[in-house]
Amino acid sequence: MLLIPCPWCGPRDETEFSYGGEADVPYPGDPAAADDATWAGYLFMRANSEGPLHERWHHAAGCRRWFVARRDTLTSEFLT
Amino acid sequence: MSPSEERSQHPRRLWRHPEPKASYDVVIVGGGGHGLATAYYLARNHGITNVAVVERGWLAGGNVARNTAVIRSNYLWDESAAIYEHSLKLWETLAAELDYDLLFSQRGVMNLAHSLGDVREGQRRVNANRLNGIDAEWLTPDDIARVCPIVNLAGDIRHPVVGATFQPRGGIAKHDHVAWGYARAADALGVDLIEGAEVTGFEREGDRVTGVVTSRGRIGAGRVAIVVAGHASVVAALAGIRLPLQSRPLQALVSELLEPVHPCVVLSNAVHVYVSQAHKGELVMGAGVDGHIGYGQRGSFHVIEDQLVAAVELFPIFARAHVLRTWAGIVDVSPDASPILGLTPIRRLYLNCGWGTGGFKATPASGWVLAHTVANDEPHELSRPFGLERFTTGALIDEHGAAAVAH
Amino acid sequence: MTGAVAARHSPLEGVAAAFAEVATVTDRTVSLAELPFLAQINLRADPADAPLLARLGAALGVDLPTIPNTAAAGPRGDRYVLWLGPDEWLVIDRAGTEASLEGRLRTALRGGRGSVVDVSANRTTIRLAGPAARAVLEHGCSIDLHPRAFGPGRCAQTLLARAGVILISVSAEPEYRILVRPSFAAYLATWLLDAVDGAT
Amino acid sequence: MIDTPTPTPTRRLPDGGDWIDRTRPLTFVFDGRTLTGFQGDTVASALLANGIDRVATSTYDRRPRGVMTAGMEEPNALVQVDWPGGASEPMLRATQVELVEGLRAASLAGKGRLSLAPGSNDPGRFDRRHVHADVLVIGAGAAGLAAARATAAETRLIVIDDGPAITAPDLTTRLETRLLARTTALGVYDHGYVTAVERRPNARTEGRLWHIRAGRIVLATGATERPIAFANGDRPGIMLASAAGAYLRRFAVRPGERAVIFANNDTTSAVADDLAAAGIALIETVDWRRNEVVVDTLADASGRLAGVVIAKIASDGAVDPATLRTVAADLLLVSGGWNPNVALWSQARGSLRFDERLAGFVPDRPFGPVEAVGACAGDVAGIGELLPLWVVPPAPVAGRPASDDDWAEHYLDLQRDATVRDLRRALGAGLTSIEHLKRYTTIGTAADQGKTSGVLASAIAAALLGQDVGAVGVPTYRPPYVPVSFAQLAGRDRGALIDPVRTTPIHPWHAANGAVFEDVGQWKRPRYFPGDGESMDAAVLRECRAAREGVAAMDASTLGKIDLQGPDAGPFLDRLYTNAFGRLAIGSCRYGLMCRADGMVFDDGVTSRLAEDRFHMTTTTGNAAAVLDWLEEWLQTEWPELHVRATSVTEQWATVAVVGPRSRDVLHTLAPDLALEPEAFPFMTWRDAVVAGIAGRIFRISFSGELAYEINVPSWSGLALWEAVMTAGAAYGIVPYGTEAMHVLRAEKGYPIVGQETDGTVAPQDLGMGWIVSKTKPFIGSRSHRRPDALRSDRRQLVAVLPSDPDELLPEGAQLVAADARLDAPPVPMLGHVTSSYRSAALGRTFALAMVRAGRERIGETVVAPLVDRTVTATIIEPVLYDPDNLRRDGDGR
Repeated sequence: MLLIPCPWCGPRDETEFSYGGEADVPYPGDPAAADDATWAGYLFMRANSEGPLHERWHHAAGCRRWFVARRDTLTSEFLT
Repeated sequence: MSPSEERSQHPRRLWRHPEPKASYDVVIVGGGGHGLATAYYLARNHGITNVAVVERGWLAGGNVARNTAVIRSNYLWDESAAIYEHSLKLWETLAAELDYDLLFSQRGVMNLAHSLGDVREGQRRVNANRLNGIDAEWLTPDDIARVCPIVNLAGDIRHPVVGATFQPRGGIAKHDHVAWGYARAADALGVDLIEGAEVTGFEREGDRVTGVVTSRGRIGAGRVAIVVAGHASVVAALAGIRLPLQSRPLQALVSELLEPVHPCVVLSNAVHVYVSQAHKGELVMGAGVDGHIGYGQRGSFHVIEDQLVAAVELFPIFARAHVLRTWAGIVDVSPDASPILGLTPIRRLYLNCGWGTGGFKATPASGWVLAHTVANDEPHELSRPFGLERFTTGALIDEHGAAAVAH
Repeated sequence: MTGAVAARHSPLEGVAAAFAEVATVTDRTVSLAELPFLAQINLRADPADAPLLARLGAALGVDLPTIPNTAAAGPRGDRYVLWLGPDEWLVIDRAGTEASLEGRLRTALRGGRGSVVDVSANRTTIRLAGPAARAVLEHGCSIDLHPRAFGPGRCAQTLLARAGVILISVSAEPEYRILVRPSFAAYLATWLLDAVDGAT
Repeated sequence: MIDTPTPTPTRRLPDGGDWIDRTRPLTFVFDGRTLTGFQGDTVASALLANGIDRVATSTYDRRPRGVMTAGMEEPNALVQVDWPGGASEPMLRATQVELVEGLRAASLAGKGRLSLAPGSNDPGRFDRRHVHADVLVIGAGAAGLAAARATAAETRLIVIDDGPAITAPDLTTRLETRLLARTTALGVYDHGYVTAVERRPNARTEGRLWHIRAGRIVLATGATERPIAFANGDRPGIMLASAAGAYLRRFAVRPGERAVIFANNDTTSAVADDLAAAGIALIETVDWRRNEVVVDTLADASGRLAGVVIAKIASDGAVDPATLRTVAADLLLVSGGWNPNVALWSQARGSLRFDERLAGFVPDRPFGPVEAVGACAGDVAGIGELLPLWVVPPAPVAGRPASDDDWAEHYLDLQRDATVRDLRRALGAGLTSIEHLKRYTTIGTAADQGKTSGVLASAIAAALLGQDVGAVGVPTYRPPYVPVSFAQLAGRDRGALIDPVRTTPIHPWHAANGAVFEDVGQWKRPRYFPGDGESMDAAVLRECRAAREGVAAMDASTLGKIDLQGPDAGPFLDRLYTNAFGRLAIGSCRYGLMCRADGMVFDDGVTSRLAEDRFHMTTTTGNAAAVLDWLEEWLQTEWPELHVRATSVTEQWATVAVVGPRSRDVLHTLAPDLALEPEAFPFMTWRDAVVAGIAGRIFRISFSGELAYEINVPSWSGLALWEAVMTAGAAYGIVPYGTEAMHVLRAEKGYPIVGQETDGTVAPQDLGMGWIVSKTKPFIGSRSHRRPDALRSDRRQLVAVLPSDPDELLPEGAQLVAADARLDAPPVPMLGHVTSSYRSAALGRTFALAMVRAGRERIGETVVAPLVDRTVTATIIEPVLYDPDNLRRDGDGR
């Protein structure tokens, strides 16, 4: 049971959160201009690193804020 | 079965521990079930025996050592049904072929329906399976009581069981025996199984792969296949390939040994549990994948608690069974819950990953089609629909509906 | 409207008797009661707009709390303003005051960024109090409820058993308020009565 | 009913016994024999006290086995316990089960039994509790209590211990300290998370699972004595030396009369004192450090230990035959050294190292807030100079070459009957990894998880491989540390508490009026309202007829509702929905379709403009929360510049749909001042109104094609509104209807249901809803509609299907194939499947909706649905079967 540091509510149990995968994947400014490969990249390609990873979390059962945290996916330690 | 039959029975000889040669015709990265099966079929089906399987840890120590060994082929879409049914057909003769008791038991796999939506999807799957030549039946609660009397069929429970799909030819096998059977057979055909060799890079000439760099030195290779469930993204990244995968923990658990009580395999998508009773007598259970990326081969405890909530609800008789051991594998989950198979942007480099939670049952077919792909430098007909390019064209093979708990 | 008010039904009117018995059977270590029909206004406002927050605070007679998971009590005991998020608050007050509250807040919001929504019927409120009240919650709530972490004036949106709730610590007795959606109220009541049974 | 005890020769000492209360004798049954013990006894101590040494039969070799330990590491004494409460529990460690009056226990052969009367549920009450601590100390021995006492008084301290009591009066008085006896830590997880199970926390509760979040975790879990492998070392009467001491001191039980000690360290000297004090003859101490070993043992007719074969080891490492001798003994106490209990340390990702002095694995590098103290850290009191000894070779048999079979009775894992022979075979087969050896031999996989055999097996394997024990290592330790029952982990989440049932404010009326409910997510929704003895088909036809010809009402309160406020609400909706909302007039409503970024249908609903900067959005019942999260995700993470705020009002409003040509009359009765003529209150508009004295809002929208009003009032008035509608409607024969009729009515109009016609692979165009997909503005998912696969002409498309036989009801989920398909030659190409299928009152026949490959090109084609028991022929037609020109939405023009 991960203890996830919500920047607003402080550490809460994993069960209060939903996961958003890799952070900082921007929505293409002009999707229409993207070719199929670029668009597929936006839809499906996300970092899946073993080790430190910038991730999006949503404090779904708490303050309902999305936030970004850095976590080691091997040890599940949250990094600052 | 008698005590001596239940006792672990393995042959007196398994495999050699050769030093890696300078180069091989084919190097298979990953000594798991799929990698070992690929090596075996390369030798058996294509006569390619100058093959090395390089494994960073101990042979068959990844997901094949950690899974719950459920076998079935009742998938919804034609493409999935075709490859999983090919696998099931191979399973049916595999023990004899490998001369190894795989404890393969076709005791039937039941997938419970708890709502009108479940019934609709279940019927859809049964009808599709039958038209694809796959044995599939729809069970009423009375039928369920006959097949598996311990299922809670009370009408007043929170998620009453209103029916089930059933594949009689589905069942279980003993995971280690399967991997070791392939390893032993591949070894006997001349394949070098190299443990403790972690691949740290790929060597290329132009757009063509020429070898792998490992913790036990460089190994030249005419062709290379990446078959590393749980680490596909990590290893593919060494070759500069991005994959649409999320590597997540999938947890499982076993009970102590119990007198026979549970005759088949039961899955429930709605209340998230699947359970069978292995040959020795332990209950083997699993549930859904954890909610986040995790490479630590451990999951979160609440997932275990929730699956036992479901287990006790569906099987009240399990209440006093005990959890002996919990563990987790790492499953590579793809966007459409279907595997990614075939060629890569790098010539002579081949890919087999993204089986998610369905990998074990697919082991024979997976090895079969990958061996074909490596030998012929083109996808096998069964794997063609599962190419990486589908994520660009949008031609996904979405098994989520039928595979919420895809075991 | 009196007719309509008379025809209101609170989500937990059916378990009122069971709640009432709790104090007796637990020898007053726990008491449970529904506080129905409280006025509740969901307020969203741009936290960077200090004048706006000031206007809203003035309209309420209490500053909007900016410390996460704290509740500010109004001049009279029965108004609370709860921090729900960096730009979100919940105003709670006596039953029947929602219309005037909504009006005042909408006026105060004018020209600012945010929203004012009457959610009085969107949740009902359970009062849980007594020496064993914290133990009852600990049977199904994973946040730290120790007075050091969750003393009077603290609030939290979290999970209690399998229901999402807003939890408020209102006194050191301890006394809590549990705000829950009407559709989950019956489930939560059943769970609470069961937890009381195990905790005492 | 328990018989009077059969008198048995007792091995109970006349006095002493720290754990037992001699004033409280208890009666229990073992294998049918009624026996007595004392309060505080374990089943194991009581059996030993009653002279019962054989407590189990081994799983595979069927060998007699006795009590080997006094704790949770017990490999042999596993019993089936029938609790007085009625539950039968398998495979409990007799060394840990505390005796209670009326307990029945039975010996097992390595396998438990599950039994429960059909239709009944386990009677035990198990629960859980979440607590937070600054410091958690696991183990209340000397080291644990010292660590506890070292904390400040205000520290939030939890001390747990497996034993029956924690004696620390000084800690008991600390306000912030909680002492939990009879509590075993199961696992140490990430971020200071520990689970521990407490036995009998109170009279009502059989077990409690503590979920502890600790800032600091001190492992004071001690060490476990380990055996030495020698031939026939598994007989009843052979136990760990420390266990004998424990039975003597805790329970005043003599485990035997004539004892031999076999040791390689000094910890047995205390046991020797205990034996002397109890008057047990210590025949001999066989000390490896004097080159003395136990080679083999002899048994009496019952299989119990009768003699011990002793010898010396020759320089070549083999047993020196010349030194072989046998002594008579009924008790052999073995100490091969001590293994620190590092399982929890290892679970917490702490690393281990092999300590040569201790010849055991000890904590090395910690991970997270975990530290080890005392014996767990390798500080085993009184161990002295230990000389490692793992296995004693078999005595040579004259005239026969050595073979693996000589090691067939060197038992390592007693529960798995795994021997040194198995280990040698595994190595002979070519295995080298300890994980492989474990799997090949099954050592360490039984209920005791190798607590006594694991390190022993590693050391022997290392010797056979010619490697260091440290290099070979031990198999991964996994939770739980001791077995825990399914029921304990399920806790109170049983029956009604397993998953919330959500009900609407109108639910009491539905239940009182005989509704048959359908589970829709967590909601209970009325599916239909049968009259006396009325079938579902009849009820649904009646409900549909009322909606089409008279008036009917449905509880639509479960629909998701979201209040959107802000100047950018319009533009935001334009990006969310496939169609445009920005210029929707205030007072109007519009149906909208949402896609995920992949272009597949996500949700649909009607959204109304309440003001220039305010909208009221509705979602499907199942997606209410998902859509709100979806909105927040885009607003927070992608478009923070948009000034829009979304607030869920799903349960603020109860919604009653009044449907049918007479609905206007019913509403007129309830809101006499409201102008209801189509001109005054047109289709797809809304009005604020007082209905039946309740201030609310009326939406003139229709999911049936009929004249309809959806009345929203605050949910606490929902029941009152419903009752008023039913009363006012009585004059017009109003009928309540459920989800089934609602589905039929919308299907007759060809309206899809998200999640029924769609399955995550269906785009709006596939539903024939291209008309609602803007070509001019971008929206979430629009780009995906231009991917090659989205442009295929043979995508599955929504059509209607009419069975040739108008009484034939196609099952939903039926697959459709070409009329000329060869069904006997699989795989049979499938064209698509039936998504919805109903009997229609309006059409006077059955009909279905289906998703069919290139379906719209197949209008008019005949297809067949091969079913398990029959094959149905049907025709593909346009999906709108009823009132295609929408002439009825204003009523029947009366």
